[in-house]
Amino acid sequence: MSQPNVVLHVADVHKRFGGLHALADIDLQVEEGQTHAIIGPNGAGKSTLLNVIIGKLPPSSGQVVFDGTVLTGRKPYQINQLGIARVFQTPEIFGDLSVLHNVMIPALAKRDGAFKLNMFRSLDSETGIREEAEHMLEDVGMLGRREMAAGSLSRGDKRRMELAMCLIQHPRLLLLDEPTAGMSRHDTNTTIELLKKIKSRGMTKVIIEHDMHVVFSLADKISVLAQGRIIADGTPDQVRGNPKVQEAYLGGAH
Amino acid sequence: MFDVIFLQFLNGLDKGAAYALIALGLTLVFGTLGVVNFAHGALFMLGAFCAVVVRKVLTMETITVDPNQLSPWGTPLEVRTPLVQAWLGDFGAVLVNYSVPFSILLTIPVMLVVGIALERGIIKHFYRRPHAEQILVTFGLAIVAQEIIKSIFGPNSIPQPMPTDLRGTADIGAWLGMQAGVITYPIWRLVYFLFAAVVIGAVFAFLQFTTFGMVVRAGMADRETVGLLGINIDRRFTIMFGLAAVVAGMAGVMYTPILPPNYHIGMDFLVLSFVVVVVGGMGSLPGAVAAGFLLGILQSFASMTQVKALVPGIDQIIIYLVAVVILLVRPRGLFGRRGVMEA
Amino acid sequence: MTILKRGFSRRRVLQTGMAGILATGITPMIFSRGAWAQEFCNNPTGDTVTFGLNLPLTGAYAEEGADEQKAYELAVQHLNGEGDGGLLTLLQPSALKGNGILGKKVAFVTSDSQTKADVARAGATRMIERDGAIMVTGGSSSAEAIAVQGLCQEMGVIFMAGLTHSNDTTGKDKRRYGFRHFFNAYQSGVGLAPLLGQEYGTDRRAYHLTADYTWGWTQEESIKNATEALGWETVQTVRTPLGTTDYSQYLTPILNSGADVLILNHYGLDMVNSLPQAVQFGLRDRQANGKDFQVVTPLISELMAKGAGEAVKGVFGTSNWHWNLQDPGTIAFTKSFGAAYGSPPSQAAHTAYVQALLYADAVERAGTFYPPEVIKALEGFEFDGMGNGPTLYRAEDHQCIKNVLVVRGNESPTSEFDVLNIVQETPREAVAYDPAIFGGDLGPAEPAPICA
Amino acid sequence: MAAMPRNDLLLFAGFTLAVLTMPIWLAPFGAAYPDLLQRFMIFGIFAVGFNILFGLTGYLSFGHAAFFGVGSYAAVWSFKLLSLDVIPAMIFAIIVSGLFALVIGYISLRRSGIYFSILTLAFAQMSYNMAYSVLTPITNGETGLQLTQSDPRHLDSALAATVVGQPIPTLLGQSLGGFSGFYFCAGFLIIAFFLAQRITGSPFGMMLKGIKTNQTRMHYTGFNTKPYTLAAFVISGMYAGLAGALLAVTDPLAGAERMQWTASGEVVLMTILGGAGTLVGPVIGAWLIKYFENIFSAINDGILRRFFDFLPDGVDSAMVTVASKFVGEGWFLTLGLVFVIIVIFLPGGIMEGVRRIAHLFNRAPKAPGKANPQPQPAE
Repeated sequence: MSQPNVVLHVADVHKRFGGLHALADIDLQVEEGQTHAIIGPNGAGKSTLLNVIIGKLPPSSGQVVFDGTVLTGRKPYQINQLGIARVFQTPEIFGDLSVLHNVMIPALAKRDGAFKLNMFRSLDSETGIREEAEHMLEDVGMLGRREMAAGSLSRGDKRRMELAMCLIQHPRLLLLDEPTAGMSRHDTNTTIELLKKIKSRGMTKVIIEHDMHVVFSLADKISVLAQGRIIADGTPDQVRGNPKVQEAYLGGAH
Repeated sequence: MFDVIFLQFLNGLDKGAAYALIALGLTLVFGTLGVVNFAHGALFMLGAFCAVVVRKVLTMETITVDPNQLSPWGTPLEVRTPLVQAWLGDFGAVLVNYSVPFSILLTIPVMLVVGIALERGIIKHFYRRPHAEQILVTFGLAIVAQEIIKSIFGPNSIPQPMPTDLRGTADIGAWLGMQAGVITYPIWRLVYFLFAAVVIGAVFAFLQFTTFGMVVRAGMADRETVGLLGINIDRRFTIMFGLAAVVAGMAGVMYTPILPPNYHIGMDFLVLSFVVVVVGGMGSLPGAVAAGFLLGILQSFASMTQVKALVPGIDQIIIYLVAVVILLVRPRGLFGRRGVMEA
Repeated sequence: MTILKRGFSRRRVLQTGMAGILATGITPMIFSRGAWAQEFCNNPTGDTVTFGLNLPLTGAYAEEGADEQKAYELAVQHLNGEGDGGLLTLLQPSALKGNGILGKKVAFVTSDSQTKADVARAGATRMIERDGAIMVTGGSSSAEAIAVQGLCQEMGVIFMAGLTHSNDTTGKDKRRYGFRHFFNAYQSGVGLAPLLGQEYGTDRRAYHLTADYTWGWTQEESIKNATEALGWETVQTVRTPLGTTDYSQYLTPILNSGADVLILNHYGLDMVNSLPQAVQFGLRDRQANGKDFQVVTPLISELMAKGAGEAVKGVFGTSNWHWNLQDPGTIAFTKSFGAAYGSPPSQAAHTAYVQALLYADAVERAGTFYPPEVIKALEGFEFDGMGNGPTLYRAEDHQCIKNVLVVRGNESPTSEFDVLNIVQETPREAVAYDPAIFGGDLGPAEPAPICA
Repeated sequence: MAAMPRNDLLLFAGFTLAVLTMPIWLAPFGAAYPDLLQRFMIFGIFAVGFNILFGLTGYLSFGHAAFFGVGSYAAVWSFKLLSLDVIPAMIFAIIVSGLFALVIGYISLRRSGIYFSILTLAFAQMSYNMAYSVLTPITNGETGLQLTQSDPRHLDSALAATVVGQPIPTLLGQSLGGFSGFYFCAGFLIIAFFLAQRITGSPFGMMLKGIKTNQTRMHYTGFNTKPYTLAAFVISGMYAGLAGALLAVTDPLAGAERMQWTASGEVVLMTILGGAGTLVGPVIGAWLIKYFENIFSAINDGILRRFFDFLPDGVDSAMVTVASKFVGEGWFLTLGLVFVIIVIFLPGGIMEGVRRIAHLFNRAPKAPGKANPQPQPAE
């Protein structure tokens, strides 16, 4: 039986803040091409887990392995250069720069690596990167706003632009931290459509999400986190039927 | 050798008290209002000039010109009669003698008004502006303040004598049962140390034990939430700015007998007080006090010839060297909070 | 390559290089007043001649600067035959006529030097290049004086130094175009030491606090050599950073060091701060080695004494001049200054006034503004009547050799100006020295025609 | 190098023209004399370089005067030890100040915000204090480092070139006094401006702006921001060194006070006054402050009296009294007031004022290119 290719392996991770055991014994395997959702009630440790994966927080013990490379101890930019991109809960964008430049910057990071002293080349001569960014903006339906200052965009547009900033890097793994939080139903649906479109390209995704509608429309696999532990793991249907999950999470919500 | 070290320790405490007192107001303003106040040194200077004004008023004289006599430079001789002594007799003489501590009575209302006017008039509009602009506007204000003082009082230092009873030195060694005359220290500097301790203690007590202080501390922690509770935090912050101005002014008044005030003493202290505040951690009151004493004591010991023989010129750079080392070891200073002033 | 040739080559740059950059016809316009219109820098062609006054109007020495400015204004009035004439008639010998200089009316421009060498040089350059100053004068620190006289040497403009006390000004950094009327650290030491011996005995142990920069070092060395020659012992010399405000950490080690004299080699604000603090630490109330502890300030001025307040009472130091001297020159100048400004002049004002007059007189005697001739007239000029007794402008180093005043803080001042008493005039023979001991090279007198 | 966009080219051409014609258009303002013009150029370079760090990355250095001073010292030492020619001196100065900036930047950039500012301030103050005292053998302390006849000048003596009289720096044997010195410096300002323009418009420049706007996003986008900020720091340090070297070229004296914190503060003021983040703003800020320092400070009562002569007696003397508080020795007061007013009403500096005025005349937005009103390089 051929083993499915595990892209991300969170192996036996613990995270303590003082006396608080924020993450306990987390073992998570994300397979290539799948959309893996992590759900759980508030304070379950979802964001902590994401921060550990992305290198923002060091785990107290255990490690995170991406495609055979240990991520633990690496800096965020190194982790990104390995092919992991992240969408934040509150959009992290370059507010003072134009939308187009916001999307060009990650494309340059992909092409030039973590540092390149290319200070005598004009930005305008980067036609390849510009065209790529324009295509990307077209994909997310924002080409018309490419010259606007990113800071003046609506919240939904900021998030879509942030998504574009991640997608232009063609990451092997995309981490999404509540990609639809605070969005209107209409915006949420557009975002779901967008994410489905990406899914068809075979990109691996980890989504942290509150909105069950989003989770069940996108996820191939769901892990349920409660009080820092994974209490359930499986396909949407398996998770839906799990009584522990009902008790810890769904039961309370619905 | 023991006496030298002990005396240097006293120097360190004395310096530390002065540094802490100056830095206290600066860090208070930063902690409450989030404003980097480059005019803080100017407030110190204005306080010092309150002492100058009081003394000038107390020593006012009637000048009568005696046309029959000439001064050596050829103008008619002026005969001066001091007014206050003439009116109030012995009490007047005491007033003149104690003009420096007495001028605190003037300094408090004046600095409160100056502080509140400054906050309401200008600083208020800069809460949401970048720190660089706060620095520039307060720096501009500091220049304006010192140039105005200069055009009124002239560029020279104006010595302020200390009260006659507090001149001379106290034989601390003898108090502690050591040989007399070995460890002596100027009485006024001991007074300044006590004064600084009392003011610092009072500010802490005020913030710790009054409702006003509690609200301000809550505001320092989370301005938005306190605002939501319906508390007019802005007015309280205005008063805090006034308070910081008063503390700076009082520090300036009491320092005048040690350092004859001139229009640019504020600038002389500005850089130093910023280093103290940053080493302590921006916005941390205990940090400012601890850093003040730490820098004061280190500076005293670095000036010893034995130390300078080992590291030439160490007394020139010790303050900055300590600042660099502390900021590298402790990124936010001794007591700094995360995320404050890092962007 | 000679200097003259350098001048020619520069002209070629101007004509060819500049024409390339600017195709328009402005080039001749800019340079018509330039190098080849005159045989030396700023040759006055009209009926006025301009002095460039480089004065510290802001910063720590602003009061000295203001006083110097008053004195220069007075000197210009007197030179133009206005006012009461001041010392014009008292200079011996004198070629001054009271109708300007060589018949040209004297005007002046000012520049704020901020007591910074850079700014002083910029100001001097501006006054020479833009305002056409024939002579630059003023300043209140040796750094300024040395920087500006270096510049003046390059430009070929005479510099009459104001207040500068470092040995270097007429020592290792002396210049052909720079002249100093003020005395120096060496003369302070030699002038002061005999009196210190008289007053405090020859068996003293001295502790030096010295401002940690070049002036402080020369002052320390001079007074140390002079007192050790008396038989004093030097316990320790400690350097204090320039601009220190609190000296406590330098003062407490003195208390039990075995020293019985503290010598403060400080100037300006440093002394205004250190002297009162030394007194506050009880140094003058102490007994050490069975003697009364004493404080000495080798260089002191009225303005510093005022800033130090009561602490200066009874302290010995030296001055270049004092308004309370009783010779006719001093009396006349003090009267003239007092009538105009209501206060007696400081030593900075005096030296400024005298320098202006001496320059004018030298031009009259030379009969031309051509700097090499004026320099010749000033070099070796022996004069009297300016308040310092007989004075020689020494040719070898352009240092005035004259009496040094030993002064003492007045115990009972009658007015705010009466802060120092004259104790003694050390005769100029005693403070003269061999110019060779400080080295240096005056350089050439022929002007380099690089003044634009 | 790729062709420049039209707007950039226009800006550059306009700037070049304005600089080269300064001797003409500044004449009515009394500022068209070589020394001040040279200073305009030199401090313009200093401010342009400072803006590469502060305007683009947002890191506020309070110690840039140290690099300026080191550049001056290095240049003078080159004059003393190597040759009176300015070319080795400038190369040497830029290298030395660049290395100095590399060391200080490497340490200081471990922190951000005001902590970074204080670290740079501390290093600069240490340099200043040491230069004034302990390092006097290298810096000649208070009196400053000057050229003397007896300097070794190994390169010159190898070429058997001798100097008569006061040695002064030369360019291939030509003296650089007066207006030739101005055009020499102007050439460098134009080059410096051109490079800054290229940097601002390059991917590298965009990364720096990205760092200023959102450093976290830069990290998660895969950029190692430290070498970017360090590169910006070193480049601006080299600009400062170049400016310092030019000051030593036009006036061969290096003094310690040009490293003092007030000198660092001055370049901060210049940049913010003109408009941080803009290309032209810092230069204008530098010119304005130097103009104030040199021209305003030289106005005395006599000049004022002539100026107000047309007024009736009494009124004119009153005007003179009032006005004299603001000029001459009071120029600093005027400067302080101007700062306060500009910061309150024009937070983006003079360039924002220019933009606002331009906007008044040009209501219709020309192109969607001007994305944001905040300090942004004139694109």
